[in-house]
Amino acid sequence: MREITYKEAIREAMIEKMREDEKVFLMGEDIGVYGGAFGVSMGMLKEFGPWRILETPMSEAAFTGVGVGAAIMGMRPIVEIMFADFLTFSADQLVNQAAKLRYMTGGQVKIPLVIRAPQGSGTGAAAQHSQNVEAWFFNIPGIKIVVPSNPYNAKGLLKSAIEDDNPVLFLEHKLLYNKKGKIPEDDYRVPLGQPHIEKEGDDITIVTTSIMTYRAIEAAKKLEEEGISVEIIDLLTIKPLNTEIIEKSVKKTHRLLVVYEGCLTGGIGGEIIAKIAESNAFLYLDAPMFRLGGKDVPIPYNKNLERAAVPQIEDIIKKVRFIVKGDWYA
Amino acid sequence: MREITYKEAIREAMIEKMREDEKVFLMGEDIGVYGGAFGVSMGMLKEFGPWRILETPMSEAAFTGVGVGAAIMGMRPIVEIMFADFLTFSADQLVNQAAKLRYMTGGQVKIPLVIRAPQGSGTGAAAQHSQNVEAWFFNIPGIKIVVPSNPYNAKGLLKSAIEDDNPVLFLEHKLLYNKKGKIPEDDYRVPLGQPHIEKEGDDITIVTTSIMTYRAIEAAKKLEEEGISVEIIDLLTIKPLNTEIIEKSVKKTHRLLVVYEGCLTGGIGGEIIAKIAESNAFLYLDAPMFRLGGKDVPIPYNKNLERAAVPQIEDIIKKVRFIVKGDWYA
Amino acid sequence: MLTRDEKLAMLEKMLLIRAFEEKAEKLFMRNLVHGTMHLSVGEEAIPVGAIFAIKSTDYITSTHRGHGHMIAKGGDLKKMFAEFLGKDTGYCHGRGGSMHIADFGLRNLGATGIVGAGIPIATGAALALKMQNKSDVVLAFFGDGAANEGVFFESLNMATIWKLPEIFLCENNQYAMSSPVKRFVPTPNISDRASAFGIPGISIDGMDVIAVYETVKAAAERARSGKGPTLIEAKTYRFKGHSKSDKNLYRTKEEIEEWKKKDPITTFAARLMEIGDLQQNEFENMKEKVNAIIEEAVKFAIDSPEPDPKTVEKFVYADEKEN
Amino acid sequence: MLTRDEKLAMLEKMLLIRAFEEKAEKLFMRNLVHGTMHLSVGEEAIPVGAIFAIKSTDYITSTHRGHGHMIAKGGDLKKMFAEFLGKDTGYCHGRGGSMHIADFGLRNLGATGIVGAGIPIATGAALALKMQNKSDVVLAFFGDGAANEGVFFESLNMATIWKLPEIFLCENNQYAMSSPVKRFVPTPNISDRASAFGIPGISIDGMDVIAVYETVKAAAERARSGKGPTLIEAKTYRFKGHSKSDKNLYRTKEEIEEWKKKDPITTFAARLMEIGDLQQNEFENMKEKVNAIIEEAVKFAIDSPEPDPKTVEKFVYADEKEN
Ligand SMILES: Cc1ncc(C[n+]2csc(CCOP(=O)(O)OP(=O)(O)O)c2C)c(N)n1
Ligand SMILES: Cc1ncc(C[n+]2csc(CCOP(=O)(O)OP(=O)(O)O)c2C)c(N)n1
Ligand SMILES: [Mg+2]
Ligand SMILES: [Mg+2]
Repeated sequence: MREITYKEAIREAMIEKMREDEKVFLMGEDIGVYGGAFGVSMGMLKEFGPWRILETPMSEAAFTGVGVGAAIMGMRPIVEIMFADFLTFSADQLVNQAAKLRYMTGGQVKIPLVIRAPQGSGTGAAAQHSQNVEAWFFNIPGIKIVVPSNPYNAKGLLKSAIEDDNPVLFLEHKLLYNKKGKIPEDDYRVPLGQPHIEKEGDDITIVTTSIMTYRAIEAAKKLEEEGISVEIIDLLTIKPLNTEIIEKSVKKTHRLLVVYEGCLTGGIGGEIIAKIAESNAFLYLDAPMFRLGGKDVPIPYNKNLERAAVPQIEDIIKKVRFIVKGDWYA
Repeated sequence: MREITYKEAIREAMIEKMREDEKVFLMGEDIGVYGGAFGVSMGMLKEFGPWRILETPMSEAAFTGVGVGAAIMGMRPIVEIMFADFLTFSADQLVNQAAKLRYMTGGQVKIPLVIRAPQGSGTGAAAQHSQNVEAWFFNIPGIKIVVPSNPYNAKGLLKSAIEDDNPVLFLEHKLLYNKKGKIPEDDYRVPLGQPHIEKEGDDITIVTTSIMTYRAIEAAKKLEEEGISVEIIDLLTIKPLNTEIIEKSVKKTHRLLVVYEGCLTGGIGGEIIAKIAESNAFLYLDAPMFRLGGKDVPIPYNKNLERAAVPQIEDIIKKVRFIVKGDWYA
Repeated sequence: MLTRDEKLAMLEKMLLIRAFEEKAEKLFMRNLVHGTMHLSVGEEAIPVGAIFAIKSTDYITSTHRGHGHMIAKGGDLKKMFAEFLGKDTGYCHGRGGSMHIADFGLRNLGATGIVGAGIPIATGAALALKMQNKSDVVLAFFGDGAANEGVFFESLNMATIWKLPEIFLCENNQYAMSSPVKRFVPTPNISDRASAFGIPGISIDGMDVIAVYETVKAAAERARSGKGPTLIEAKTYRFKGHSKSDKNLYRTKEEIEEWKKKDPITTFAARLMEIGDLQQNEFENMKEKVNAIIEEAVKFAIDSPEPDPKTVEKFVYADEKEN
Repeated sequence: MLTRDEKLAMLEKMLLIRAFEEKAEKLFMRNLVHGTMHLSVGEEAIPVGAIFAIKSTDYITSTHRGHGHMIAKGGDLKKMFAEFLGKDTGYCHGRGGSMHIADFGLRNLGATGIVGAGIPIATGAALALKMQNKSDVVLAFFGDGAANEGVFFESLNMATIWKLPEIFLCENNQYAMSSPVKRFVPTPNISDRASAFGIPGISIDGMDVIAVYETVKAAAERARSGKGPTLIEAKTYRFKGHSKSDKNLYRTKEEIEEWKKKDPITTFAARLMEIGDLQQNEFENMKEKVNAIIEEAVKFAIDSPEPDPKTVEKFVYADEKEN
């Protein structure tokens, strides 16, 4: 197994799919010589030329729609939005067009479109360049939402997303781009819609996404020293949401914590907790279910404020201790 | 007390505020002679003239921003978006500008902006003109979200929204526009952030918003005949979400159902259930908590399909019976 | 030059659209329609002239006021009426209704209810054609109101810089809902907007089907030969209200009457009669034929079954399990 | 005509901006900055010429590359550096950083990191001024990249139809990040886009502070007298990379060197010396003075306290309880 970075894994997935399938192309701002704001597509222009690494003017609203139109015609566009925060401009094409065209036309059309966008805080880029947008389009049927957490699943999920016949919002995390991880030489896929048990444990189930998976793993190490055994389930796909694995896990651990970077209110945690509350796993609970989400604030610029705005390793540790301890409403 | 329609109540709130405060104005598409797509502002042009009933070109993205700019300058704009579905175009100004400008500038500015938009299905307008968007911006700190359910609270809440120094998304329901209700002669307010106990009861708490409040009231009548006593809490304000009243109610009824029109997944129900799961009301539950939301589909055109896509009175009745009955996982 | 047969075919298509719209309105009045509709009565010369000017293998994108586009492209009237009535036999199995009629087989990529949103989709389709080295072109219909949406400008810019095979055809019917184009477009012509991108912008009489035909023909040639897009503004008028709920408070009867004198069908028929291409009785026969087609299609639609409410979840995802 | 004092003041402001940017870069290199920054070195003539041409009671909106705008508007350098270093004494109490510096008291309505998004906000401010019968104008800065965003066109249209007191000032520094303006703007000038709306569109040498001054002055008069907006394109060049992570792979050293010959500060200083308005030693003194100001401001910033992480929730809502 090789070690490559998350960024390289994403690039590899794109390169391999583009070699294999002429219909796949990448479009977005500054993805050519510049390699994109985070260097994800660095070098690809050379191999694929300016029509398959198609640089766009700053016109996110329309070029997302261009992706939709190309997808309707049988292409498999990958649209890069430089920062996930700018998906506000893509919103209409994503929400009202890509997500609905198939349904509205009675199944006449497929929209094999991938929208890739880096999200998340930690780079000091402040409120408009740091949001975790996982939950923004969670309420929109017709799209899929994928959040890879390491190089292995990033590559495997992106290939699955490109091969998927539905619009897929593929949310990368800026802080993960340079993280390394093992990856097979051979071609492989990580299927959409399948959460991953990152680590088994007995006392509590922590559901995570993206960067929070790393932080939960670190927290779990510490907690195990204290005798608290943690099971970590990395969602990978947020939509469609598959909670079977979580239910099974909760039946074993009897406790649930959902950790996510996005703002607490209206974030993904509510949905997961509600699903468990509605399932028979509910009967197995030994403790109330809890969430640890980002604070309900725009992401601030100052480093310490920024850290305080989203869950850190020590916050996870504290929250788990609190849940396991038992006097929740003291 | 007079009886007026929901639509008239909204108009009255605007007219009275505009008479009282020169800074208040309405802007949007076709709000003049046409009176807006639903006739809400019918007649207002005559009294206030074309600069205070400011008709805009079809440029939602920018004219929402124009509202933000005017609000920064101390005006109190009411921006009408003809259908809530088109908030996709307003998204950037709402999410990245209006919601964040105060925070990003360290509290230097206030954004007293109201965005009014009709939402909801039932008119046969299909997928792009029928969405319940309550949950779309639920994850965005810095804004408030208000969903009036009858003429009384529509008028009182809209006045509070106009007087609020924050961006308020005010979501009206198309099917409610012609519903009548009693309203005081005197000036009054309904405060933001305060859910309303629509009806007291003992066996189950139903949390509702907007049109679902009506349906829950009808369902409750039927259920009482069967001996099931229902408490209905109408949220009115979705953000900031105040769950105190719900917690108190659940401690009394021991059961919770959240009913909402928006798509189930990622809808407002998850957040409410999670809040209760995290609170000590959790310890009082005699049943798992459940949600009844819209199906995870774009709204279809055909009348029967459309009905099937969102909760109806009989669905609420069935769900309550199911919860009260007790063998949830049979 | 158009042959006599072609001209008659154009006239017949216009009649067909007119008859469809009038029938649609009647069905609506009879309360058979749950929803809204946007009729294109008065504007028939544009879809007919434009679609006759392109090949059947070329693509179009349509709008909320799209019945005429679909019919001109060869749409199946049965499926159209069935969709309008929300039937399972309709183009969209009752999911879409009047505003979302599409036929990908006929290369009508569909209508969107979000004004302006179809424009970038058309640009994307044109991009795909260029990438695939195809020689087809995309004809994008949109209204005067849509020409104020940001995506219109963004798309026109992209189509220009990439020299895409696309025709931007603005149906300027003088109003966006109740908003007169003069209030919101500060220049004399919407086609003036082409100058921002240095491409041809042409304004024509949209009541003249031949003018539309010729202008679109030239634009299609330009597009097909790799020279890029053209912005065409066809000036026309909507004889009916904007949609079901329109009280026509924003315009005068006189204005409507003035425009009705330019009715694209009667003026074209008169022209054809003048040059001897059409006799009055032929014209009457044509109308009767058209009416018969309409009646048959409506009957099919009325007799068709409704979709089963249990199938409401079908067609959300492409990989759903068959149910 | 500008007096000698005014011209010297303009030169000094340009020097101040240059010194601020160079210091900012140094602080960045010293790892004192958590975040990114966009430097305006080479572009100083535009904010200085433009802001000298309007009144102090007029308004501006700024961009991600906004230090120069703020300084030209009279910004407090201490608060600017403090904000840049994320300190509690900064303009935004460390919440905003380089990209979000604003001073509503000075009538800089702020910078947005979302390219183009400041343009409609400026238009809204201009609308408010019109509604309030004020005689102030709004000067909206934006880049060549922003001129491809839909909201630019939508805003220009609205400002035109409402005849708003607004100046659209495009700082065309030849690139949007790595994208050469030539690739994405198909006409010779961005100011050509004004023709879509029938308003004046003017392209000028953005390296010439006097040209900027005069053009904006005329546009401000036009705006103030109720005639509506003007689109000005000031052609300039960014001497530094786009942001911290720029490797300059998209342009040649020769191109950069060629533009550096047009440095707005050295060329203006040379002109002033030529006409006898400036002596070399005065120029040196001016630089020293500027450096002293900068050093003092940086010291203030470095010595300032960080915001307390416990206050992270402060400033989200206007009606929050004081904490
Ligand atoms: C983005 C958006 N804004 C507003 C509407 C509501 N609406 C539907 S059609 C219409 C007018 C469109 O005018 P135009 O583009 O001229 O087309 P026309 O109806 O005249 O054919 C409006 C305002 C919409 N559907 N989409
Ligand atoms: C809507 C949006 N898209 C993309 C970006 C990323 N980005 C930041 S600055 C920039 C280039 C802006 O170019 P221009 O408007 O010419 O301003 P300049 O940086 O040259 O001053 C880009 C692409 C952004 N901040 N906002
Ligand atoms: Mg129109
Ligand atoms: Mg630039």
